Amino acid sequence: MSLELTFWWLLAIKLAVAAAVVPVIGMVIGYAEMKLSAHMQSRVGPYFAGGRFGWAQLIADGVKFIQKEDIIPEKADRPVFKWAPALVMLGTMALLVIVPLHPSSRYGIVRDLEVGIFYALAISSVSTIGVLMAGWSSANKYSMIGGLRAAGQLIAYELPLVLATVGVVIQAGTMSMQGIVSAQVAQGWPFALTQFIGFAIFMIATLAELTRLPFDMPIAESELVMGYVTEYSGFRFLFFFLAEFANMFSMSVIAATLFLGGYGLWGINPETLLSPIILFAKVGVLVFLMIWLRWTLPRLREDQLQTLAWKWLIPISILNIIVTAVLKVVI
Amino acid sequence: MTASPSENSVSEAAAALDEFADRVAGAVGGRAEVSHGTVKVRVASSAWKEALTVTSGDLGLVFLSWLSAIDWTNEVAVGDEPDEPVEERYELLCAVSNLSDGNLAIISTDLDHDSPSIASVADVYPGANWHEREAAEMFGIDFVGHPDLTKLYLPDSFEGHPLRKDFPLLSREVKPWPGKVDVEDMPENGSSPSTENPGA
Amino acid sequence: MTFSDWIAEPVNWAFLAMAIPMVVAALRVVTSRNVVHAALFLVLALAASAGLFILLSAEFVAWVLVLVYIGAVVVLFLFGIMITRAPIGRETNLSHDTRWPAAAAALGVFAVTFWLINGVTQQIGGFGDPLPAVGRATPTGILGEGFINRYLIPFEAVGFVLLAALIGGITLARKDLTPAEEEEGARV
Amino acid sequence: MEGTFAHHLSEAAVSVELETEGMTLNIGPQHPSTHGVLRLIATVDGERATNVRPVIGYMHRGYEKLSEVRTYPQIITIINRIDWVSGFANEVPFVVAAERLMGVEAPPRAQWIRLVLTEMARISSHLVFMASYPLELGAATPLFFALRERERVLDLLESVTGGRFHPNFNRIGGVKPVYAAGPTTKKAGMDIPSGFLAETRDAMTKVLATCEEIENLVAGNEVFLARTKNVGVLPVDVGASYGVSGPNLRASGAGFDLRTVSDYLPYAEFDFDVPVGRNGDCWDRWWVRLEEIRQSARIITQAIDGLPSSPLQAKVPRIIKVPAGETYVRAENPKGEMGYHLVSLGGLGPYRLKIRSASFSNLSILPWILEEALVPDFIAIMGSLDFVLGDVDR
Repeated sequence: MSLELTFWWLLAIKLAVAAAVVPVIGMVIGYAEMKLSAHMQSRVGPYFAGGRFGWAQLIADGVKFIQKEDIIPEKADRPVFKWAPALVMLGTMALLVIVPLHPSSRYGIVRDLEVGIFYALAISSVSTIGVLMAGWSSANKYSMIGGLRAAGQLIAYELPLVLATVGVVIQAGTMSMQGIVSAQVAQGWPFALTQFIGFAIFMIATLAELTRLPFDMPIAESELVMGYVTEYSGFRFLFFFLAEFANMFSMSVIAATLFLGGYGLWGINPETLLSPIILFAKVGVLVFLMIWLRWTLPRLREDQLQTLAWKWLIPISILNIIVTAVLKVVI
Repeated sequence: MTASPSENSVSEAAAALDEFADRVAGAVGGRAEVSHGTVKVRVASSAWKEALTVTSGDLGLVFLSWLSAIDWTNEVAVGDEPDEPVEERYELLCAVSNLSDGNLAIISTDLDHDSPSIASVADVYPGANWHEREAAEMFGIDFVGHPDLTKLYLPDSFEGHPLRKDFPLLSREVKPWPGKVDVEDMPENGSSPSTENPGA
Repeated sequence: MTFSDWIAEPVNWAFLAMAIPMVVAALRVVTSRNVVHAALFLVLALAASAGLFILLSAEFVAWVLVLVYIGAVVVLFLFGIMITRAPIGRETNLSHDTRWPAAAAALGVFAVTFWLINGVTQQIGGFGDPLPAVGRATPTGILGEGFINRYLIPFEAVGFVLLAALIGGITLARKDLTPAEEEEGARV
Repeated sequence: MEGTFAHHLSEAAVSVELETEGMTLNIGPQHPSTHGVLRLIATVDGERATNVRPVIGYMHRGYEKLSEVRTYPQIITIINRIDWVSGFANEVPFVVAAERLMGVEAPPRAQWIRLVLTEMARISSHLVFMASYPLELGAATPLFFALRERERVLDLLESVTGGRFHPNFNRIGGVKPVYAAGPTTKKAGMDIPSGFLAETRDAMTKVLATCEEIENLVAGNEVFLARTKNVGVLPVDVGASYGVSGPNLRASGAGFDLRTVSDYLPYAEFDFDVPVGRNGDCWDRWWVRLEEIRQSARIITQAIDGLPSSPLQAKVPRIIKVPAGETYVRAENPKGEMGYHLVSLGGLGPYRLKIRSASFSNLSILPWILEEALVPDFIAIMGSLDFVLGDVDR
């Protein structure tokens, strides 16, 4: 009994598309961040490259990064240093595989996994290894502290992230991303209405997982120069750069799918081509929220971050699970 | 350098300053001078630490403004030589102030010019730690009892004490300071153009 | 089933593509001259074994492996190594004195496992024949129901043991604070 | 790093407590938040510092020595480079010191202009703090709000002095005559530019509005409060014994402001408050500076309303020779007490010029205040002390 060869080909093509999506998404969100932050700060932001609105700024940046010399510190552990960005990128790309864009599983998704959300949470931890590798191999104390902070932070926030999704899984009765969306489409309202606590915790934990403000201690320019990416330059830096923005996208997609009804919108037939647009609009709102927060808040301290995770988020999310489970059985 | 009597009697403020100067001088056992609104109390170098202990304690001059020195000498490598010969010595100054009416007293003492050495006051005014390090590297004054009398600004290998008057400014020797153009007398003053160059 | 038949199956290429790096990585875990490298090879070995589980259609187990072992255990390993000491470069004396008994024990475990699995496969069919379950995913739901129906008591027992271990761990690791230190801790 | 992993494991097994390895962390001389070139050698255990040693001198320019080979007017051009974010304020105590020794007093209008420009320097310096401090805590946006306002103030400074950072505008006996109608019509009268007063009034309104904006953006922010409240607490007595001055000392509760007790500029004729903090933590230091911007704007508004008319220069000789004597004049600069101890023997230049700069003493508190601090708090505490390395090293 063997799997069809065509299956592998199809999978390869879908994966290639998912891989191509990462730089595009990274550039779009990167541009959005530049432009939005500029307007929040009474600046114009990029306006030159590409003629109007500086739309080609990120492309120009990309070209610049690729042209730059790939500097590897002499004392660095070369193989680990070289592979770290790839691993970070891998974790990001792998997340995009399960994003449901459309009810049709043939076009809308690379692969609908039965354990979809579980897969997403598992694979996102691969990036952590990449971050730790980058921090350790750079032979730089700032990088090292950055890597350690990243690890401590990701360990702490993995738990509330997972626990926050459990409520949704209980309500939907499935872990498949498609299944969760169809459950929301079927009932007509998103889980955010009932799982608002889970949603809030998920978004906070997401910010921490993405190491974005107010949880950007692993990078913390004013303290650690650039944290674990201090020693990276050129193409390898581009990997981290794109991975950050692509990760924003994929985490927002997961949040939108779990809590905001994914491609479903009340009154609109999900079978149409509007579905991906609806999903992207929801993602856009979440991404905007993250950008807005980033340019408003200062950074927390490491111990405050851990306190928040262990003393607040985890107990609350466990309580949320218990309440959801009881209500599920009762109602 | 005492102020003229007429200046002292001009205002109440000057009288209050004199009163303050006398009070400080009395408490630390020194001699007070008031010059242009600045109170200076001279003490013997043996009484230096004791005097500053008194100012930081009973007198309530808790704020350490600064501590530094003056190299009084007749042979200078840069700048103006004193017109009248001065007694060769290092004058160590410590400016302390209270935090209420802003009265400031400069406690002063004279150190031997050949081997300047004095008790450190870093344990009386902790902030004196850095000031003493600065004075030590700039004037070569030895502060006995200082916890860490290493160089503050200059590289460890630096030799010499830059603020001593016999320390030459090498760049001035290579290329004389062109600033003398600025200080030429104007023709209407009737004197010949000054050739004096303060920066040679 | 001959070797050429076996190698003609694309799924077996995938098997080799994961199994060979896994074995190499597993060997490098114990032979590597650098602790961090060893831990990273452990990641590779675990990832490859997760891939093998996927080939066996045990998706849930595969991702549990990734989440728990790669995402938590190895990250904690690395975290611990780095927070205490993380030298870059070779270390001269990484081998533990008891490495030969350990190797013997590992070989013993391997032999027993091989003997067991071989025995099972002999009963089902010849060695190399696909296991009946291959290709059919075990639904996660069934696993879940198994946990809270048939295997509820073992499940709860394991959970209780883990909880006890956790509390024990905290008790051991916790330094008794003097009152002054406690105040300090409270202030921070 | 000697020793082996196995050895270490067995060690860990016997000692119940997990020993983390102390690490020496070198912050600077090139680092995003050292405000120049400061180096901190910190021994950290995890993220907690056990010992911090600041290393300064990377910007040492030897101004005290240079002053000995320069004439008095030339010194003014170098001393405004000491604390370059408030260049104008550096010049004032020096010229006042020279004037005192010469027995000259600047005409009232010149004194008021000095006062206005000093307060503008204070506003621009504090706005740099308002910009950089949240940035050091990770919030980038207040930077742009504050710097936008600072630009306004610098434009005003520039319109009068011709320089944004290094005005070189004070003269012994007054201020530099500026040409109201531009340099081509010298005879038109020498005064501050026309329109300056109106624009200043307008700018002060905008500065006050921005203060409001910054307060809304930063002060109400829970994260900012969590990072600054009860962090880096400095008691008054410790601060005073280290010579910490200015807003840093006032934040600790000392209502000591040289503007109210000293007469180097006619502050006595103005109505303003001295903001005083309560706890002496980073938050208070931030708040005191924000309030000081408001008070400075208040002083400026009063000053431009009642600017007296008089010449800009007192009569001084063409060649300035300061009579023999010594005096110490200190001023309340944006960073704290800045003073010049001027010793003259009657020549063209000083015999000795001791420059007391605020940041030097403010920075000397670091080993005390950073002990047992967390690495992230380093930045919060260092930033809140608001030093400039040019002012430290001189």
